[in-house]
Amino acid sequence: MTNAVELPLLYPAMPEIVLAVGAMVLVLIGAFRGDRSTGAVGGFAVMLLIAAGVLVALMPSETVTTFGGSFVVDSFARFFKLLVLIGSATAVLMSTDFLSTEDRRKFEYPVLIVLSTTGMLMLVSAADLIALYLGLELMSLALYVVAAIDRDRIKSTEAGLKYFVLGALSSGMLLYGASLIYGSTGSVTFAGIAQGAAAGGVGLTFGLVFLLAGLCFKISAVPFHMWTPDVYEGAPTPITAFFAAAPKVAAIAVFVRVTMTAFPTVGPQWQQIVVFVSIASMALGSFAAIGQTNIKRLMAYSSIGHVGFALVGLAAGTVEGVQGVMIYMAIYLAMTLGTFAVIIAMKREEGPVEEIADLAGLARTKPGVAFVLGMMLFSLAGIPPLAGFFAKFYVFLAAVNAGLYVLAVIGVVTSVVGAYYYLAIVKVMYFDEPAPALSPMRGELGLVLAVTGLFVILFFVYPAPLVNAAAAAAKSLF
Amino acid sequence: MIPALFFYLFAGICVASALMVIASRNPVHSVLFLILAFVNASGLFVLMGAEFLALILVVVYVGAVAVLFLFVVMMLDVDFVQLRRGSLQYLPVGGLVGLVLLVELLLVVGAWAIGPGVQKTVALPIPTDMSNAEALGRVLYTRYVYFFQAAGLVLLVAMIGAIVLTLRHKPNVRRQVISDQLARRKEDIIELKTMRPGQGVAEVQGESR
Amino acid sequence: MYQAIVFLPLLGFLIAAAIAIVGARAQHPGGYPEPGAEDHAHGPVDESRHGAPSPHGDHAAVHVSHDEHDHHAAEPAAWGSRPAEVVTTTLLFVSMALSWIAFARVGFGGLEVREAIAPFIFSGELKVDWALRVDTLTAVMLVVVTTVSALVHLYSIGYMVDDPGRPRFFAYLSLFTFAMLMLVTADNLVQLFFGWEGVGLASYLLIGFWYKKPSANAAAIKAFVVNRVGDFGFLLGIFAVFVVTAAVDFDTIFAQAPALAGKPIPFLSWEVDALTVICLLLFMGAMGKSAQFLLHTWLPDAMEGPTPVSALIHAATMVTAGVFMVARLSPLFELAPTALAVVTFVGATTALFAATVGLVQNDIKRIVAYSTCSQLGYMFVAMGVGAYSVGMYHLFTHAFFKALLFLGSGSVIVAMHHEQDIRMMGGLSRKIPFTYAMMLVGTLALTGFPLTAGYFSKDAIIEAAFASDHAGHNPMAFYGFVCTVAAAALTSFYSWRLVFKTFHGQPHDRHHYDHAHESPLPMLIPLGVLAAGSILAGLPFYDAFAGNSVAAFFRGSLSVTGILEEMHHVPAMIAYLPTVMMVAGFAVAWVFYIKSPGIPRALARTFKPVYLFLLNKWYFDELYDRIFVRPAMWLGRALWKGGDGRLIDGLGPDGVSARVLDVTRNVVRLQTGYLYHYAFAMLIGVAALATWFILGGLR
Amino acid sequence: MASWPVLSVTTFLPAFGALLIMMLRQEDEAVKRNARWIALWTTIITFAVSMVMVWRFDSGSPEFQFVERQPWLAGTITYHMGVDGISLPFVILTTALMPLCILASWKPIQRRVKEYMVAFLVLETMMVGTFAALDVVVFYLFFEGGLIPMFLIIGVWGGPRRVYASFKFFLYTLLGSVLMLIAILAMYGEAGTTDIPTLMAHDFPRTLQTWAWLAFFASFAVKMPMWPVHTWLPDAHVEAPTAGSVILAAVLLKMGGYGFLRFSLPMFPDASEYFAPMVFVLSVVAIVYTSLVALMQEDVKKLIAYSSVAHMGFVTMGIFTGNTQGVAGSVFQMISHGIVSGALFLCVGVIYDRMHTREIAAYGGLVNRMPVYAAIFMLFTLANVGLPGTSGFVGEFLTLMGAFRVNTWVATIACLGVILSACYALWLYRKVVFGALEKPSLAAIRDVELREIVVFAPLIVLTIWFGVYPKPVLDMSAASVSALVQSYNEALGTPKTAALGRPSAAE
Amino acid sequence: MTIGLGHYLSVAAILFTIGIFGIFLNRKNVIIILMSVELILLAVNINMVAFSTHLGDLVGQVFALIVLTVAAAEAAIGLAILVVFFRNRGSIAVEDINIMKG
Repeated sequence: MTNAVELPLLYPAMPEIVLAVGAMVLVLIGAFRGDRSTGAVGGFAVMLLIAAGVLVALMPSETVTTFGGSFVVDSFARFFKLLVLIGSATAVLMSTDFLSTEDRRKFEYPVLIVLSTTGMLMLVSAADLIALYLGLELMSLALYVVAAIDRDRIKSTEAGLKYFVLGALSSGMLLYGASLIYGSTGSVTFAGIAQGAAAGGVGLTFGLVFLLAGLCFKISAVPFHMWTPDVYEGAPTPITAFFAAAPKVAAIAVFVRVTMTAFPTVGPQWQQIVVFVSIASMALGSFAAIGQTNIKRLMAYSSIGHVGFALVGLAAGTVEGVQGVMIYMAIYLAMTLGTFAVIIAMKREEGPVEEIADLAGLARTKPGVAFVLGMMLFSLAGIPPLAGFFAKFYVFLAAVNAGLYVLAVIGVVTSVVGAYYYLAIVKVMYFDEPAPALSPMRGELGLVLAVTGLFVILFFVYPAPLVNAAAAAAKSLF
Repeated sequence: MIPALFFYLFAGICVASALMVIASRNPVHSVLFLILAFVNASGLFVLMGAEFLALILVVVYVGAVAVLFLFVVMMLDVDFVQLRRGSLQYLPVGGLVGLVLLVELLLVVGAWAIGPGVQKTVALPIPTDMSNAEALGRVLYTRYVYFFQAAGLVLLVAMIGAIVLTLRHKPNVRRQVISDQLARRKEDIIELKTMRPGQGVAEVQGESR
Repeated sequence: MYQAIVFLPLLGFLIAAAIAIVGARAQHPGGYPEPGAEDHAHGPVDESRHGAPSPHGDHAAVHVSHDEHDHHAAEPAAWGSRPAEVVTTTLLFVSMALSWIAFARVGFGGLEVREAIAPFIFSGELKVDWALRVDTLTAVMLVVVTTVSALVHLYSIGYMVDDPGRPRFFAYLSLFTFAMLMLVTADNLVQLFFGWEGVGLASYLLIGFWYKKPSANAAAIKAFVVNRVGDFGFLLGIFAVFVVTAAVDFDTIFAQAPALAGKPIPFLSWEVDALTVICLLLFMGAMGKSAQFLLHTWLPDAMEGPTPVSALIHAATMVTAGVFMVARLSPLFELAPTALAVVTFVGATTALFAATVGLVQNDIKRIVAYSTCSQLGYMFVAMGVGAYSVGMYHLFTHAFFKALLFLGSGSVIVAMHHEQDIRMMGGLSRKIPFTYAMMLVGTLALTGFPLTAGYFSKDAIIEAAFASDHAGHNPMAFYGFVCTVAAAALTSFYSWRLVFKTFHGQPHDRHHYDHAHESPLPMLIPLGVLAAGSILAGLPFYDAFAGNSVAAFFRGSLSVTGILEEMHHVPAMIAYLPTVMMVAGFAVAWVFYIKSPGIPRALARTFKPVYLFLLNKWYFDELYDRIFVRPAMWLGRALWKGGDGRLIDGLGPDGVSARVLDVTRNVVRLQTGYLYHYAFAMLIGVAALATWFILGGLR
Repeated sequence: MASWPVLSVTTFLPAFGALLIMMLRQEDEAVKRNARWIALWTTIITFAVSMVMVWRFDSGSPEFQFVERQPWLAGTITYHMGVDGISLPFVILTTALMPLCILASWKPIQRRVKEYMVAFLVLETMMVGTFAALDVVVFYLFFEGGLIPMFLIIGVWGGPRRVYASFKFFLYTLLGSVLMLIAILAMYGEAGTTDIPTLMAHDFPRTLQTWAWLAFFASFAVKMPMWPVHTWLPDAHVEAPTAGSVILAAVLLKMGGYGFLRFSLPMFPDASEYFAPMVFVLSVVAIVYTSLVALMQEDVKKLIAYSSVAHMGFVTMGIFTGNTQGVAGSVFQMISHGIVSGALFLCVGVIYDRMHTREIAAYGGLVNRMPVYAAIFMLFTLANVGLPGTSGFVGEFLTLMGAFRVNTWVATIACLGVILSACYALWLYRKVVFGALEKPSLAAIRDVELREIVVFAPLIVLTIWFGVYPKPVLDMSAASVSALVQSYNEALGTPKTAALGRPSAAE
Repeated sequence: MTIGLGHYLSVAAILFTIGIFGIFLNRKNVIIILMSVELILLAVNINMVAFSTHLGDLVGQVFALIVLTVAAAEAAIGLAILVVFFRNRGSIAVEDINIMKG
């Protein structure tokens, strides 16, 4: 053991560092300028996130590890980091209106989002269990807080409490699993685990079960999903949009990375788990959503179902499967953000509304918005030629090629059930008599809706960039 | 024999007090039992040779976290009598599932042996020539600086979170504004007057006008 | 020339149809109803203006009498009526003239023609052309069709004079003629089928010409549907032919036919003789079109159409298409003795059955219709015993006298102001002597009075049947002989009954009787011409159809068998038998309806069940209603409500969606909102997975 | 070949028109007017462009023509378009019917005209694309994409039970299609390509054939629709607006039959042969069953819808005979049914627009006020019955003939449909058109106007033209059909060597 | 009788299970749930340290240290959320946290 300390390579972690330092600066700004600075802090946060995104995009394309192998930057990580940053930046952008009301003017909100995003980036880059845990906690703790940030509304606080309690339980499970894995492989790094896991053993399998249970909670896969509807409903809408987008993408990323790089040798075990939660998620997402009247709750179930679909690709356990998951998450991100842009904009003079029935006749009061939202919903249902179809196409392609026919068939059948509730919203918008008109949509929401709408509708014209990027990224994991 | 004795002592008290944490009706008692469990766990740590962690456990957990719990329990001023109406109708099925899990866990971990191949993957052997605290300290700020910094960020989030949730600026409360205090110059607030003997205060005021 | 024969009626149809549509259009402009801008001139009142002349007095309430026409002198429907009549009739007469020329050239000149017009259906081995094939058989049909049709056109000018839908009527008539000509000139089975269905369509349209009458509509549909039942067999027959010969044109089929004799093909679940099954299937088509026993029910109902239609379609031409088809395919039938036996049996049964029903009917047109049915049975008997040319002979003569009878009946009906019940008539010979005379001629020919046309052809059939039995060709020949002889007597009886009740005795409806008057000239001319034909069509053609020059006359167009020779050697007693029967029938009729009119009533009372059985046409309609119509309706409703509604939708989409909602309700109920349940779910998840791996032994 | 991508132009021109309409920003009436005119011109130009294909098409060759190929999705999935003698007639049918549909909607649709026209134009793109696609994924894209506009058309402009009908339509067809998607993926995995011509030449192992056949069947059978998965059709037809019904009956149903011809038969010959008896049974059941059901209908559109199911029974029966007559007959029957059933729905639309009811009992005696209409309706009724001389006959005749060559039971029972179709069609005609005009509500009904006549005229001409001279259609498809039949029979003739290629298709 | 790895792991397993029991059998008080979470984390730490010792690998202890830190942060956040919830609802009974369900 030498006393000479080598400075670890910092540039791969530049985005994280920028975000972390930026967040601290923003805290200081906020602390000194008070809540009047919320708008400015929000703007800076968006810029910060964009800057991080630029940094991610500028990074060389080879795989780099640093911090003693705990932190890895490869195409896979960059792909997901970009998605996460897009999700977070958009979420902050879409919160502008929410933050502008007097009693919600909290500069901490953008700061927490930035810190949470930092956690997500760390999560995406995590190459050992400790980094994973830290990233996860950094992300989650901030999320617990923002879920409850509307602290005078009981729903918001209840959402925060439920999220926190169950999240803590899931962290415990994850940690317990991590400890068992550590014990049976003698390592916490993914590479070491992969090496040590070759021997297998029941302890490792138990560890895997607990670890994946913890991760399943973060991606809200059944049966670890129970928090999702309540939290989505209770949290303020822009925050729900954030929940549905960035953290989920990051958690899926780490899920894929853990299974693919740490446990390639025990594939059958985790595949069984993934198949199980995938089927359960797809089924529950589809069935439970039908009964919903609150659109945020519905989106919660919808997101559960989508995670199930994404896991179909993972269950295949192949490069194609990972590619499918990546494409799925990218498209899911766009669809979710677009849909939430409309949900956030659902307001009348008396305040925000969130019942599906409030959208009645939107096609006549706001034909443009209704059209894009309708396309969004069809895309979520997976109807071609919209983007959502390609998402499903790739995961099912991987599953079928891996011989998982039963999974694929169950998947597509539940997608038909799921189509029902998306159609039900389209029906409300297009077939029903108009409800009182909603307030005009704010500019930034319109922008988000337009961009994501164009992406979803026109994706089929030139899908190659995303598909190729995902393919390259997926290869970097193997 | 002695370590075994101590092990059973610490382990026994630890498990028993953990049970009491969830079983006792008074949350204050629960907190106290929690502290007891932590202290005994710290004993177990010592038995395993992790002295630094044992200390940290006592200092951080007992000293900070448990006390925080106690504060909150007191602060919330919960009506304990009202809270006692816990029903245990789910106990049979819930207990059964829990027990199944416990049995499975014990089956798995009870006979745990370190695999022969596993030792080779060890990344950071425990040094024998220095104390536990020193060994940790050597790696924590060098090799694992990333974790250290990340943990710091987690604490930052916790701080911001706790503040943003609980801090309330009550209106109509006079607060100390330190910056205002610091920014005060003596010229603004202190007026030096030369008082001639025999002159009244009123005249001085008039003059100054 | 042949194309002209066939397509001139089509031209007539197109012109008349255009006139009809343009006229109707002028009267009923199109567009959406403009609220407030109601066109009062065309309000609900005016619909009575184009009410059809009501043949039934009791429908007068619905069909306002034609007197109202006067209010609207320039009634649009009348616009173009005259041109339409003139054009179609002229074209038909041209066509008729050409047909006679063709008859002479082909029949006696021996110039057979096959003209390809255009390709029709080409698919793989299947090659179907539009082509005209004119041989003697066709030529015979050509003259029959065009002649009767031309005369009926002419007759209709007079008969339909009051009807506002005349352009439409003449269009239909011409359409029918065209289709019939396509049928008889067909060179292949598919074109034959085209004509076959075409005449069915025209028949449907013409029966339902007075579309306001529900009975006419029902009869039209019935005619079409029953014909379709026959076509069902016809189609299958065509397919079977194609399967065994890979062709549908007559030349190829006939060339291959001898080689096919005795060969089996799989049909349904059995191996059966190819030609037998083919012929039987095709004969099913003939049965439908020619209203043979079991598929005859539509013909009497078809009398709902205007009388000229009955004459043209349901007596002279269309209904004989079945006979024509068998003759056309005689090379095939000749090789399928079983099929021939069936043909004989069906023909004979029809002949007798229809005659029995004809005995007691009271509607003048229905009597003639049953008589037609019966005569068609004769023709099939002739076909069945192999005397194809004889059958054609009867077809030829029958066309004249039966058309005559129908047109005569039409004249009577007009005279009686659209009263058709013979019980309401009587003594009309004094009022409409010309019609009476013509009807007498027709009746004589029908009953086979010596030297009339019917005498020769009918006798020839009976002789052929006897000869066939004698020669032992056909197991059904004797049955055929007996039935035809018996039917001859019955024919004579009901024919004279008709004449006596209509023209003799006392008038029963004084009002109508007083107003009865002779029909206008356009109606009488055809009567005269046909009467002449009824007498002259017999002897001059005997040699060609049933005598020694059959083979020379028909050449290859139909099979000429030894039966023709044998029938010339039947005992004289047999040859006179029909005449005896005819006289007997006449005598009984005279006794019943002239001498002592009380007897029929007494007989009807005595043998009430038999009387009712006959009066109700052996209860065939009721029977079919019970075993086909009602079950079909019941089944349709059951399948709709029960099958589609309850079973398929119930188990399928509706059921599934209901189950989905059930599942949803339960799943949603799981989401209780309680933290401990959520945590418990997570625990169950972990425990389940852990247990799975423990139990699964870590595969 | 074509120097410009005529097929892509045909496909995407309507979408471009839709884009134009979407961009309309004027006051209400002007938007309506312009939307109609743009839609009409777009469809007419599209039709003209598609006629260029007819003109240049080499009907002697069974090859795909006007082929276009562009890289698209990463990997081997390409944007591959082309038509052969089987698909070209459907493309033409689609492009030819669209202007008529737009015209037919001219006055009846007064509500949300802009969206309506957009939906129709998008639908046209999807339909043409479906028939022109030469890559399975592209095919699927178009095939499914058509659901969205149709769903909206039924749901927004439909009748009182439109919600039920549109959902049933959408979910039912979607369920069938997603199974097909799985099969497509499996084929992709097996053959490594989604290129249709390549897949047609590929020799799939037996098990995969069986499962894939069933999956494709699930999709196409629903789309056709075959008994017993037909129940969405009557509902959808009844509720859809007139033009929607027309397109549904005339084109969308044909996608199923086209799919059988394009995929099931050439790609899974063994499975097709194996399942042919089942298809026959379902077909004849469909023919008899739905004809009987049609007899009892009280709703005009429902009756025609059921008759569509029966007629599609002839199509499926013909396809799986695997001989020239059957297959050619099916193609012809589909084209003919497209014209005839479309026209029949237009006929219903004419009276529906005037009276706003589809109940048979509400009509009667229309001929008294609407003679021209009566004549038109009569013609199409007869074509529906399959009268020789109308286009309806040729297809029925050929399919039955094909069936008879394979199985006489099937042909015989199917032939009963000939009788039953006469029953229900004529019964309907009688109830609606014939009889005395007794209903006071009908007293002021007016005959078809010029616009409607313009809509009907081409259909009338085609019905009769194809009835007496079906050669154009038969010739166009002849080469492709015979190539298809030949390869099908060759595939069956040669014993499978690679029968045990892959383990069970199930997991 | 030597105390081996299995003993420590068993203790940890029991503590872990008790912690989980505390979460889903507890109807009374959310604070108890938070304490149960602490118990779970304690169990994890015992595991970590035990493995670390028996593997002769310090990483386990580093991990445990990190877990301790984060657990403290978690407790802080949890209590903060609990406090704001209590301010709204006036109760911290577990059964009262059920505004949202379905």
